[in-house]
Amino acid sequence: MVRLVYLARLRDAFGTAAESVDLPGNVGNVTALLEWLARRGEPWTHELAPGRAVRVAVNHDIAGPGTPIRSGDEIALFPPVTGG
Amino acid sequence: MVRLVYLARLRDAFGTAAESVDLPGNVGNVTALLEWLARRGEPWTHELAPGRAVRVAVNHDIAGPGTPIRSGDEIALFPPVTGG
Amino acid sequence: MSVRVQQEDFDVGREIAQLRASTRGVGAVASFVGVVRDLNDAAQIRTLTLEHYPGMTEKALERIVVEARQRWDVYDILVIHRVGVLKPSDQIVLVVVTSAHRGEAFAACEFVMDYLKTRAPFWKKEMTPDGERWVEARASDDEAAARW
Amino acid sequence: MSVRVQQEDFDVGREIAQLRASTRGVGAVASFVGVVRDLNDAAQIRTLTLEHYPGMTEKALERIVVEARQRWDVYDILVIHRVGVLKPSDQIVLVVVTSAHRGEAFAACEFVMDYLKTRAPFWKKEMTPDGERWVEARASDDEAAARW
Repeated sequence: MVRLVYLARLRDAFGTAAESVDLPGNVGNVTALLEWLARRGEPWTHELAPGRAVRVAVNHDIAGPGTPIRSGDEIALFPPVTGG
Repeated sequence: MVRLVYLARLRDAFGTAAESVDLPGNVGNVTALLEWLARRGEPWTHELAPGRAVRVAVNHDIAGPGTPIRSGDEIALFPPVTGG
Repeated sequence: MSVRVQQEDFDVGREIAQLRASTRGVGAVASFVGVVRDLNDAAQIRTLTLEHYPGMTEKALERIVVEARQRWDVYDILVIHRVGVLKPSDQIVLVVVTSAHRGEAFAACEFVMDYLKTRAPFWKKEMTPDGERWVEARASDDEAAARW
Repeated sequence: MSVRVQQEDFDVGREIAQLRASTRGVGAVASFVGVVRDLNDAAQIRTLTLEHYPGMTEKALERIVVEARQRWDVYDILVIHRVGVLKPSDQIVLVVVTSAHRGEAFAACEFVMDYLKTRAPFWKKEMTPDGERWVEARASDDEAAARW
């Protein structure tokens, strides 16, 4: 079980701010998670398509494609930041 | 007749803030003025010796060695600035 | 060092005075205030809503401040960033840096702003006469951060 | 544009607010405050006396501001420099720059300070436990101004 958090444009697109999901055993890193989510169909497929600017944080740290994901993690998906 | 203004360390050294002087006819620019003043003896000779950092402004504009000096000018002598 | 994410406005003069009072030897105080503009990309802005990611945002700001303190010889750094609904001319962000000399204060202040713009999880949504829109990230901000 | 040379202290928050209020479209406010340090070149400072050259000083500051406005796309620039007898932790100088974007505001603010340090006729005399001494100009200030 992991906690998925969606922020800003992605929260609007997905219609939810957070969800808890059981990941299949082969979803062990950020790339695999994004591919798995994209297979849910729209709006996931569109928003997470290759070339869309999506940032991922695992447990409040910015993550890369290969960052591992483990049960209990909080994984946030969000667009490039625009504060300041 | 020109007005000479001395600021900061030079005012302290010369013991005066300003004076009006008649310049000889051959004192027509900044270099000539500094040489003429240096010939007054101490403390002028020491303070205006070559290599001492003395800045000159003519009528409130920073002047160079060749800047002309004319009757009626206000000529200020001061050390490098240290404000801010 | 202090990092605050808050809905309330801040008093620039008071924040600067407090940061200055926290250390002896301060000779230079550089500060920056970001303000909501009334126009962006030619559209009139009615409100600007700032969202953040509680927990991660504070941590990201603290990291930026720690990195600035490692790079420059500064006494103290304050970052305040507002969230919630703002309107044109409202203050968004404050960065204040105290140091002995001005070069370090300016550099650290600009570095914190450039990194904040690209690394701190905040997002802006604009309300314009044509409706709401999420602000897009700017390439110029990435370039500004990449200088350091 | 405003340049002031005065004995009185200034209120940073109020000055920033007033400069911001003078133009629409402000998105960025960079500011700098120079402060009297309690130590300089290892000597304890009791007082710092700031002297200027009335007439020329204001003109030099105005020129620096005009040059900054030519180089960067800014809305407004304020410079306040104090003269007279100051003590440690007193404010000496304030520079505030407003602009649409932060890069211009930071650059113009630092430029004004670097030029002020090398081109505006002010001189500092320190009172230390060993007596009075005129502060010597720093080569690092010439180098800072030469960058622009």
